[in-house]
Amino acid sequence: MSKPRVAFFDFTSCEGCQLNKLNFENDLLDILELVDIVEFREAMDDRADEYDIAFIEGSISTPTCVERIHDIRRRSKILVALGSCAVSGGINAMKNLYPPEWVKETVYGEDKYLFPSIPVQPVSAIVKVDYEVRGCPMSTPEYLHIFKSLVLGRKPEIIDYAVCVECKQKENECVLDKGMFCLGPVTRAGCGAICPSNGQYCTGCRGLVSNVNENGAIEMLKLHNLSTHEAMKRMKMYCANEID
Amino acid sequence: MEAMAVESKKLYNPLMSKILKVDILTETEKRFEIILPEDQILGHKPGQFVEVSIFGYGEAPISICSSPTKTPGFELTVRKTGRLTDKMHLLEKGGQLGIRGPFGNGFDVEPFQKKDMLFVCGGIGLAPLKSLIDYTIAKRDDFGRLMILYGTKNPSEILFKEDIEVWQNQDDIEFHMTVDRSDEDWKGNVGVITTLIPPLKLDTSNTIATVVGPPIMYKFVMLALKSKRIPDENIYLSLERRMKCGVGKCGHCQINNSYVCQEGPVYPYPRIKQLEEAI
Amino acid sequence: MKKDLQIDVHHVTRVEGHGNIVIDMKQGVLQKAQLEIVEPPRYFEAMLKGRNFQEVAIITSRICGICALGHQMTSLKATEAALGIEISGQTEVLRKILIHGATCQSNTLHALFLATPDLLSVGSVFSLINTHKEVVLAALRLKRLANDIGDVISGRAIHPISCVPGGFTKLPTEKELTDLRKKLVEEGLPDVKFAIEVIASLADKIPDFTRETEYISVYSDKEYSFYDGDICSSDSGTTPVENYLEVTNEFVVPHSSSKHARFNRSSYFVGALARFNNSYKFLKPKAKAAAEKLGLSAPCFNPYMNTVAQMVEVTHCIEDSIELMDRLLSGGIKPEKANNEITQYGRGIATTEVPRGILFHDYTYNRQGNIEAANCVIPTGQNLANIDDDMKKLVPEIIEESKEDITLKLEMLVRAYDPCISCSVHMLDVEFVF
Amino acid sequence: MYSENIIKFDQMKRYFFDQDTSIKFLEYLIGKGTVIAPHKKGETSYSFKKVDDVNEVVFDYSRTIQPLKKFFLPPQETLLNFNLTDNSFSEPEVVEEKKIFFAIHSYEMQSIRRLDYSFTKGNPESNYLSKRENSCFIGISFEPDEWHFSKSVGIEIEKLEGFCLFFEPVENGHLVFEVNETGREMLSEFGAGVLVDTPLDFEITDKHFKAKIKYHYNRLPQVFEHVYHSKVWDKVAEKCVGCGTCNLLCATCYCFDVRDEVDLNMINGKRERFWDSCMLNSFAEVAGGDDFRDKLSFRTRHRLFRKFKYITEESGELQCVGCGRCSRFCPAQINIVDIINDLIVDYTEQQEKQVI
Ligand SMILES: Cc1cc2nc3c(=O)[nH]c(=O)nc-3n(C[C@H](O)[C@H](O)[C@H](O)COP(=O)(O)OP(=O)(O)OC[C@H]3O[C@@H](n4cnc5c(N)ncnc54)[C@H](O)[C@@H]3O)c2cc1C
Ligand code: SF4
Ligand code: SF4
Ligand code: SF4
Repeated sequence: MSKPRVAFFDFTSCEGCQLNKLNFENDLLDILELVDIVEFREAMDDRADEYDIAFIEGSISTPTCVERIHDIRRRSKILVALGSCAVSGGINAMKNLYPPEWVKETVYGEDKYLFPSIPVQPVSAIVKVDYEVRGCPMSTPEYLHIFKSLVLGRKPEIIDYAVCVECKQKENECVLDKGMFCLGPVTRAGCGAICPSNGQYCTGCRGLVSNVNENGAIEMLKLHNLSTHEAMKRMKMYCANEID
Repeated sequence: MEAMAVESKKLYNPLMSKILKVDILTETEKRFEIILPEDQILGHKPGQFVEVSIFGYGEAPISICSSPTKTPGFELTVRKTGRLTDKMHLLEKGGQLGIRGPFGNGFDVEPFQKKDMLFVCGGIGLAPLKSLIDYTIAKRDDFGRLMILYGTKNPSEILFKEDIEVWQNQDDIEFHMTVDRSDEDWKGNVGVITTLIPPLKLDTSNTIATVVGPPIMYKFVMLALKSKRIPDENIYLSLERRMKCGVGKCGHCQINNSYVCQEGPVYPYPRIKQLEEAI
Repeated sequence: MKKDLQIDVHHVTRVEGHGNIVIDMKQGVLQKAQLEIVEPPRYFEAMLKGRNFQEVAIITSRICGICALGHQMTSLKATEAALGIEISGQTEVLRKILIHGATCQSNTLHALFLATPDLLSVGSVFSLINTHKEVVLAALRLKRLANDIGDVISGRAIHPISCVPGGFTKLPTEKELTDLRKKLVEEGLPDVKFAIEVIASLADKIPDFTRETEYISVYSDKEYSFYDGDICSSDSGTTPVENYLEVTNEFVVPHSSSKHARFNRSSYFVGALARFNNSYKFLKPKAKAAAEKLGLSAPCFNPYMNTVAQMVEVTHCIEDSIELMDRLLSGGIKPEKANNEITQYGRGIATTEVPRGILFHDYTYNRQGNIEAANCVIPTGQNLANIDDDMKKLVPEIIEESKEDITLKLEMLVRAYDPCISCSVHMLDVEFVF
Repeated sequence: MYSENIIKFDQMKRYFFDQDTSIKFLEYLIGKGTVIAPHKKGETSYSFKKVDDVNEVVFDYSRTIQPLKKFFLPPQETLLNFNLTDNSFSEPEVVEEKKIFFAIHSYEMQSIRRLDYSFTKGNPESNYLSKRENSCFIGISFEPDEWHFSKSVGIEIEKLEGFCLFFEPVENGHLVFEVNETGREMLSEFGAGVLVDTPLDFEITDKHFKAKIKYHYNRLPQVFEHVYHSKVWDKVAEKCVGCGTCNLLCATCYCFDVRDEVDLNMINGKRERFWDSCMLNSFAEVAGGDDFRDKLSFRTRHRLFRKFKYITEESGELQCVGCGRCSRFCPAQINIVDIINDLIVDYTEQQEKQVI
């Protein structure tokens, strides 16, 4: 059996997810045994035409991005969105929250010139996405799980429960008990509750679980000392495209 | 500790079993004939299921579709729908599957003796019922009439075509089928399965009805059977739920106070009526 | 010979972010030599507006995955300065170790994974796995170790978690620090020594090119400073951080979605080589020895040597981290909570040396602790004018070489600066099309 | 009920341990096996943990985050190790060791007895039962906080069933009661000193429970007969965000999920089980996407019915032991006692209507 041909592409993002892959120091060599990496701009010069698996990092924010992603989709058998930017628009999508007039005012300097920009969108808004690795940065265990599943030729397990589940499985002290608030109860798990495990509140970088009780979530955040306005703002940090 | 006095069992170790034969039934369904190690006999009742697994791909409950009278192997009919079943469809003769079971409560055939048997099967629901159908055919003299009603979405989804041909040509079996949507070659009935019930002439008090199909089918079939005045206690249904263990522990299959893997999957209708979450 | 030359490297590889090199020479006259930044704009300053001080560093760390820690540190310092939040001595030491970790990680990644393939004439580090496995393994170990520092102290190397205004949400245990220290001594120092020997053996592959320019870095008179200090120029001495705008003088050029900067000359250099030139005397002994081995002495005017200076810094950072850890461990880790007491509001400006050079964050907060205005000046942006100036001097010098060689040298030049393009487009002045 | 216990206590042999003796006793226990006891975790929380340093053991604690079940049904447990090349598998080895659980509250002890029932009836499960072997429990009494309500479900602070010894705090130390033969042997081997016959004038009766269920626990199954369609479920569902915390930390919840994970070498792998929760999406979803409990109101109802009716019908015991974890740790501050009391109001109203 020939090894799957794998490529990595980056769109609008901080490239932290790409970097995260270079951070699998212990596993990198094993990974290279399993697949042929045929394109990875951040780490190598080679380019290829067709891919078994294309990993996409970053959100779509310019007309050029739109053309490029269509082109990559045409040439890829399986397309995986990596990280919050690609999955939901991520932090970049916060831009969509502000009225265009206001953004113009803030961003315009005295030297204006044209650089076409469109509202920030997730990859799935433009092309079909087969699988998603959420998180900002993408979660390493989840990435490895999806990666191994694809090499095995099976569907990965898609998690649709709250970060609290992993947090409780780890027996962390809940950050709510330290007088903080937390988005873990409504955020999709898969990160191993890494933020609460480090004493920090969950910022919701992995997006909301499905069928979320939005009003309940706001009421919950209010119980933990956020105003309605602030609660909405916090929930939209990573979910600008998911919540109205 | 008094609790420790019981002898405990290793419940999750599968028996690595061999695939003897694979038949392609439709685009999405295959039938597997399987034999346990050292030709052990599974010893199931019609309507029971096994937990099938492939390491790395997971485990799922699958109904046994062959009659207990057929030994030493047994048969499973599997729809390609996810992790495990996709991989199963890639396996061939000689391949290995992990088997645990048989599990659940199947059909108790004792009370069915000499009764008229009405089988109502929707889609892949024919698979679990086939173990009972085959059993009644194998023991034909113990039963009254055998009536099989079978409905699928369209002609390409029809399972067990060879068996159906036999059933259709046999005088002592009444077989009727229908499809929701026909295609050019289809010459039979068109319409949902409930349309097959009203024309039947039944000796209602002496008829046992067994129903297996997708969740939405149950409500309508039950109404149709009601209008035929079949007593509730003569109706049996088989239910499907998510299952992770098959032995009454994981909690996934629970419907109100009933574990499908223990009390079910086959339930007499009066019991179903007590279970609000059932259908 | 009057030569015509057109070079257009679309999306330079092995750099972070998207940039193109464009060279246009007609009749021996250089019309254009520039690095075009084509990374899409991201509007971070706009997104920060109205955000609570607890969230700001979480957002700014997402400006760049590679410099995440540097952005976070600078951001925290600016927030603390604006809101009058005090931090403990322990917090400061931990932050310094974190910055060392981030510098090791980024410098190793750049020098060994992205730049070394050029010296060995291959296209990527993956090709080295078969030919130079021990180098790759040592590099991987070094990177792992650098990341371990981030994981242990801040919860995660990329987009750190536990550093917040006023301190940490979780402190490393003494055992974790002791283990880490042991690894730095037993693995870190030998591995970096080995890596330096490898690079020293390839030194002749480093292009010989010099152009003296202005070198700007953070400077303190106590140490080779990353965490804090004044702005220091090799031309004009130190300037207080508050006056950073007088130094950076950002201006817009048409070919770049990132602003350029200039101070005393048409351009200036920031990054490892600038730090090395300005603060050489504070390097730890092993780092000085490494510099000597690598043939690097201050001041050095060859931009290609930036990569070499990075490896010297890796040595320094490991040495200094060990010392800092000893300091922490001798007194024991004090269990302390992050101090989130706001005592004032208004403007706060901070600077930190991140791997690619000097970074500024400048915030104005309102009474509620929400941001009213924000500005970030990023090292790669500050280097862009200098890269263009280097290319203008370099191209005529090598014009007789083949187009492939010229392209390679130009790419190597750009890579030597280790540009971080996604950072640099943090604030683009663009027309907004909805 | 309380008087009964006092009699029991009165008849039991008892010793006085000052703090030093208790610490020495813990050291003695460490020589006998693995000792597990409450420790401080984080700023305000507690956790059961193997004792490495006897001075870190906390005698006076409200409740741990995870219940005792984690030792017999771990949050993540390998069921099988397998090999993909030859389809072989093996079970992970269970370490045979004596486990002594120290400073255990009565509701916690009772939760283990409930789990024993669930893992024994029908198909006795070796994974649970083998870990459960060789364990003994030393109880301690506690001061109820605003979330404990074990008394309301019939478990008093001094319920002794399951313990071998019981510690009752008194001035400057503890009275240690010899509950059964195992306990007696321990004390005599340790050299507990002289028996005391301190009269039981310590506050053994009715420590004050702030949280109370309005009805006697014997009536609760009856209430649950009538509240399946109560509007209380919808009311709870407005606040609940479905995070699953209540189930995961429940002392008697034991539902699990099973997943296969392969190592990066693509040869070895594990079949593992994880704590799961019926409050979560996809818990009851079947192939094709149908979900038979798709609403949070249905899920909450199922959660409570399992505690107060379904299993109780068979085992005769309420499954809720009143530890208060689900309420204490619910991020939406949903309180199970409030739910039950609301159901009781609903039930009473129904009954009244019927009378009219
Ligand atoms: C008692 C009992 C008897 C059963 N008998 C049989 C039987 O005889 N034959 C049979 O075939 N099945 C039978 N099933 C059903 C079978 O157990 C499930 O279909 C099982 O989930 C298959 O496991 P899997 O790992 O292949 O699927 P999984 O990977 O677990 O996938 C299952 C879930 O994912 C969804 N899914 C999978 N693929 C896709 C996709 N491409 N797009 C969208 N959603 C998708 C499915 O709808 C389903 O919800 C029975 C179930 C029970 C409870
Ligand atoms: S810290 Fe957050 S994620 Fe963890 S249990 Fe508490 S609310 Fe849930
Ligand atoms: S805990 Fe929350 S913010 Fe942190 S990684 Fe997980 S989903 Fe993201
Ligand atoms: S812990 Fe609270 S919010 Fe979470 S599922 Fe349970 S009741 Fe709902």
